[in-house]
Amino acid sequence: MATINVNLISGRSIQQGVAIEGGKEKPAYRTAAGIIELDPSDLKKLGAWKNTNVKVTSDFGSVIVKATETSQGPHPGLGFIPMGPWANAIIDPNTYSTGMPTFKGVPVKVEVAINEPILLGIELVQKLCGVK
Amino acid sequence: METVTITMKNPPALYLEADNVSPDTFAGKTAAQIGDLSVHEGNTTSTLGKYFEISGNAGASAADTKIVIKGDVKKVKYLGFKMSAGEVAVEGSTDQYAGAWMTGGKMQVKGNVDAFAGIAMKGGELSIEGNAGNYLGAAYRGDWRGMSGGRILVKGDAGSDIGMYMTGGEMIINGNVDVHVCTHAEGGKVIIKGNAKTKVGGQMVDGTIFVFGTIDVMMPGFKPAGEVEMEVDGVKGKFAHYIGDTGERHKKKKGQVVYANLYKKI
Amino acid sequence: MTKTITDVICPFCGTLCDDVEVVVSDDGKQLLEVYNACVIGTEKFLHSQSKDRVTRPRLHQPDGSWKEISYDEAAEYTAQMLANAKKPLMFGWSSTNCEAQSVGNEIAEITRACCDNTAATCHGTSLIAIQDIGLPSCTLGEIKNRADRVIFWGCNPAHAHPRHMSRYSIFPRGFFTSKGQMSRKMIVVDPRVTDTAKMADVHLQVEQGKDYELLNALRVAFKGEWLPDVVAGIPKEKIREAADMMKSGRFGIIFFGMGVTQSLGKNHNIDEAIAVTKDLNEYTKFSIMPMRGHYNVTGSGEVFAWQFGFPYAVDLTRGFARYNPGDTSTIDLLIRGEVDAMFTIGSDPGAHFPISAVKQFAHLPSVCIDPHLTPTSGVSKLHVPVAFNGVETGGNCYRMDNVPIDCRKVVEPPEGMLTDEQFLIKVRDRVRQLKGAA
Amino acid sequence: MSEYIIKNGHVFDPVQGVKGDKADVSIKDGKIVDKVGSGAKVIDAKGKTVMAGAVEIHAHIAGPKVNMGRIYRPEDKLFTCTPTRGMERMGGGNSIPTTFKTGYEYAKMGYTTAMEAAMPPLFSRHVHEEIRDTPIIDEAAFPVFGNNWFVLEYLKDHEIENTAAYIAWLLRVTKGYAVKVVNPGGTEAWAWGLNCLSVNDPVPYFDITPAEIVKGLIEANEYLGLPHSLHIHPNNLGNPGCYETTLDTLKLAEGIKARNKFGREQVMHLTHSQFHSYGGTNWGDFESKAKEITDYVNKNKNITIDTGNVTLDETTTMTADGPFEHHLTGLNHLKWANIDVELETGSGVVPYIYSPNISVCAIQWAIGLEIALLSKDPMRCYITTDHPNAGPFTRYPRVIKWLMSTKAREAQINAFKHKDKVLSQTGLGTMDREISLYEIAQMTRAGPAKSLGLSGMCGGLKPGMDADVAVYDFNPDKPVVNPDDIEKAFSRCAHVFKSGVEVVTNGEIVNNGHKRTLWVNVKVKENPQVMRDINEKFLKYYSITQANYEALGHHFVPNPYTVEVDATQVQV
Repeated sequence: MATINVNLISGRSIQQGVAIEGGKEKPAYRTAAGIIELDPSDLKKLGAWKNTNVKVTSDFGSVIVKATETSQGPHPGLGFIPMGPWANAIIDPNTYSTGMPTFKGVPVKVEVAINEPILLGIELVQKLCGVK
Repeated sequence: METVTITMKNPPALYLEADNVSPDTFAGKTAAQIGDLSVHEGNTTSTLGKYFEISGNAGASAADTKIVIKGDVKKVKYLGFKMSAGEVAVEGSTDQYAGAWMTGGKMQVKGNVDAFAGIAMKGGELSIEGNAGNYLGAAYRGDWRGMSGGRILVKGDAGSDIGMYMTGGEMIINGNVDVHVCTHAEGGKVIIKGNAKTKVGGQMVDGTIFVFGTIDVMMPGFKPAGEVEMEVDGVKGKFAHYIGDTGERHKKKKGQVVYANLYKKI
Repeated sequence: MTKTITDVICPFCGTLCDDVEVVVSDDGKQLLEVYNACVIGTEKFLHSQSKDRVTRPRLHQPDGSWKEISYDEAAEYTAQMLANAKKPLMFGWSSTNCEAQSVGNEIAEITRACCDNTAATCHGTSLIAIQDIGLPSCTLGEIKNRADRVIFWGCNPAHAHPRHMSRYSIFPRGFFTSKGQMSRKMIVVDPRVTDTAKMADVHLQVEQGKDYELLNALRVAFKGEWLPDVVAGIPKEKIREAADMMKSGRFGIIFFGMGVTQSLGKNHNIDEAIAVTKDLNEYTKFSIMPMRGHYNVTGSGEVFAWQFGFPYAVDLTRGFARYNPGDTSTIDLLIRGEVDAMFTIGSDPGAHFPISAVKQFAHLPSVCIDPHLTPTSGVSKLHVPVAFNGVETGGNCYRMDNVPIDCRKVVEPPEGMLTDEQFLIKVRDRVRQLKGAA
Repeated sequence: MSEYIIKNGHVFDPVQGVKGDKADVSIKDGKIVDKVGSGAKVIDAKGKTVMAGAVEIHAHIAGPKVNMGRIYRPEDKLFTCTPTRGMERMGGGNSIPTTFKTGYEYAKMGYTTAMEAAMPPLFSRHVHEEIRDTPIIDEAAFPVFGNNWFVLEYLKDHEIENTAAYIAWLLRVTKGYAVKVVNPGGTEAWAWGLNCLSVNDPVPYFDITPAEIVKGLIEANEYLGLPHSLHIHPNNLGNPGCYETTLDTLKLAEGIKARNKFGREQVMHLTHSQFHSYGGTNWGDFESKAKEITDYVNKNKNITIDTGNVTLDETTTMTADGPFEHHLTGLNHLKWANIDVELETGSGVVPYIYSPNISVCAIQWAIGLEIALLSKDPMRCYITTDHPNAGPFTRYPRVIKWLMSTKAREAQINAFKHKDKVLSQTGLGTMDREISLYEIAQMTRAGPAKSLGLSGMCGGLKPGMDADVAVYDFNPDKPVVNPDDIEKAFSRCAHVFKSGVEVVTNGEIVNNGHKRTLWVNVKVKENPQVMRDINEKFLKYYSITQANYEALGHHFVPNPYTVEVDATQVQV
């Protein structure tokens, strides 16, 4: 299957805002923030339909999210995962001694992973931290 | 010159703040007295003797006191803090604030140093065999008076934000540097023999940068100003000359606008 | 019958809308309807009524289950943890009121802890830039009444501050801006074509991570100096055009957000943006304002500043305050493994920190004070649910332009639940005994 | 409340005319009394100086611009913080101390009451939170009125009654104490990047001149009969030649009599007059006009002033005079913060280094001292440093040393790099007046208390007044060998009492006291038109609702002290 390289940024979205206030243990949080918004041209290069599960990998980790078509585009070459456990599993923790991790501007590889499940928010963090 | 050797014997669980390890505080003390100097781990205070084996007495003054630091001091901060004379030699690598607020003397680190090494330096010489962290020779947060004198030599690479608000002194980096070199600098000289990434010389008012390797992205505020043949730190060569930062305010000296200079070796 | 409470403050984002109306049952126990708030604010008010709320503190058992304990036992556990730690970290404070923050500061001072708020992953770098170059700013009312140039740089208020444009920056009809949106030019600088960018007169689609270069180019354009052909993906003609549009206004404002604070360059991006604002004050009147995220992160910065002297990343381990982001800031403390206890209140580091930082505190003794179930409470040893701040308890909070507004209690919390201030007072009194403080 | 008797001290109390002779001061139930029982705790003040608690009339110690100064100057606290110790919370900041340190430092120097010099009404809750966290000293805050849209619109048509009704409403809503005016009209012009440099420059759009604003507010203040007079920071501060604007401003008070039942005699208080007494046309021929200003003030009895002494430190300037701070950052290129407040005011913060090697700073230092030495009536000229603008308040002992000792002044003049300029551009070199301890008590206790309308409560040791007493380890009988002894004695008190409670012993804090927030509650006739104007402006132009503007819960002012004023039966 094809893989593409995009520059990943993370940030707020109104759906993510509603979901965190609605309760992060609920599936709505995964629907809102367990996604990567890609430009239609990048989806075409990836050879994947919209809303398929993909594995996003950076130098710092990898995560399974749903690839969706961006509503905030066009932004070819740029991937957007709303701020949350999914994005923070792979963003660059380097703070350059300013205290601020690099949430935006992380080169990532995206590949299709149809059969792998997208975990719920709390479940994902507990699994990555080895806490039951 | 009297030599005091301290060897790590009891590594800290967290990080150790050893801001009393400098010729100035050791001067005139015996090994036992040095052992009683305070040292901090988190919010607990204990003595230098609890963490280090101490041998040899200090000289009468800071100038004739040499400190040799052996063992794993990778989790020890503030070595050579505010030293004004004498020598400090760190055999391995050390953590943040190496030679911070230094005003004189010589400090040599055989391994690497972490961030904020040589911060707000006024004089003396700090030489690092390995790599240096971010904010090398920069100013403390909020202070518009950065490094104003002294020399910093790094054999390896350096991090980001080196020489921020620099007003004087000299820095030579043999390896590569990360983003932001001499941001806001108003003087001083920085020689980078490796490659620089981006945001080199942003908001510079005065001062000079030499880059022997490549610069990924030039700042738009640096205007090309021809080429020049020069010898820099013993290396002859042709340099592309840029002046800037044209977005910043600049003083006039005898009618001439004074710019910062950026020379990139061709 | 029902009662309608007016002038209610929405406790979600830095816009701090204060014209929300809430309908509650007569006995004040049930919250029924919310008017005027955006969809996020409405969700926060309504979620306080959800039946599956956790209402008692609970200890995390090794097998993953939770054992319910009393508030007193929870206060004892928290006090012991903080008192025995060599370098405890007290993080968060951004979704709680200033009174609770003051009590928290007392605890931090007695236990000689490090304390930090969510500026560490939000506008911390803006504060560093402000410390280097200052902040020419104004209150939101000045923008409503006077601004005719509005620039959104690296922020997407349509999603993060939904009512910002209708209450302050674009649509309102102010004293000197009676034609509302028609009397304002809107510029958006963002690497994506966001919903905010779609409304803009000019959208500079800057290359991600090159804001510093573009801001520098603007300053060069103000002075009419030489420019390279393309800077950060924007042709120089468009840069000069944007520069002239800014200069020609009579009152301009730059709003900036996570786009510049979290990208490469970090504090320097904001440093240069403030320098752009300062330069523009030579030609016209310009201000700049950070789009603060949490509703009371500004308040936490203010309380830290007047009590300790620094706005965030405060290290009290020596008995007095020290500050240097990169050394005393939360992410570095966690990733370098400098702390041995984690206390979280009014924020969710589990979800919003890089995972390498979360892994560090997941195995330390940790307490999470939060009414919701969050990834932080999921990995913490003790979870202490408290009343919703701004819904079930009042208290002072600060808007993104530092204007203080007094939050209001609109509905009773579930039976027997404490507010965060009440719980912190229990912890403080116990810590005082443990440390023998006066 | 226990009883105390301070025995055999040299008492200086201008309220009773006591000039240093040995006397006992008795304290019971928080008040000064004639005598106490035998069980009273004896404080031996033999060979010591006893005065009332000092009153700070003008300092920026609480509020949004002060806190912006704290936030943006971490280097002001580097290596100089004091740790938590016993009763004292940690403290930090040289030019802008944290709130706890502010309370402790004032108390240790014998200050028991302080006035926050400028409160933007929209931020009153922030000011009160910081006042609440400043221990021991009683405090009050002055809301700013000189650029307020309501005031500009009412005074354009000289509607004194409406202005007075608005002032009454705002003082109640913000728990304020007096009418403060900063660069009248200029800060509103600064909202468009402009300024009003003279009293006759019209304000853009509102078309009213600073002269009309100042005159109107004086009349409104006297119409209400407030405890303090108008407190003014005139236009054109800090520019060479600004003394003419100052004189024009002072002339606006001519012919107006003070009308109040608090014993106040002045109708205008000119604050930090040093910054307003500059002559010359540029920084080259910059010279002192202290003589011209003090001559005018000595002749006109309905004016009081405070000095604003420069203390030759690195400090942070902060003022509601937005355009001046922008002008200042243009001069020294240091970091500039600015906060314009909707419909009300503005402010600016810029660090500044008063270096002894710069002739302008040395001349400013001399001007401040000249003003105090040339003032004939110490009851109308008070000592301040406009903290932190001309220097931190912790330098008061040094200012007192300079005023009391010509030797100290000469030593400083000789230390200047441009000594010649100080002698040519100012008259300080020719002055040999030495301020006495009694006059110091007038300039820091009785004078400010009287000007603030608090003469019944503080600033003196007359029985019935609050028991605020400061005991200094300074023997007035012994001749002063080294002037530095004066500074040392006034830096740390042997004993300080606040409302009858001993709060400082031998320079250490022993009790946090129970500080009060003073505010003025003015009852005026019903004024539906002003109420309608207020509702309309909140509906259309403010960014917060009127209910939230007025909301001031108990947790902001836990211990209020209300000064009641009845202005309902006033014949215009």
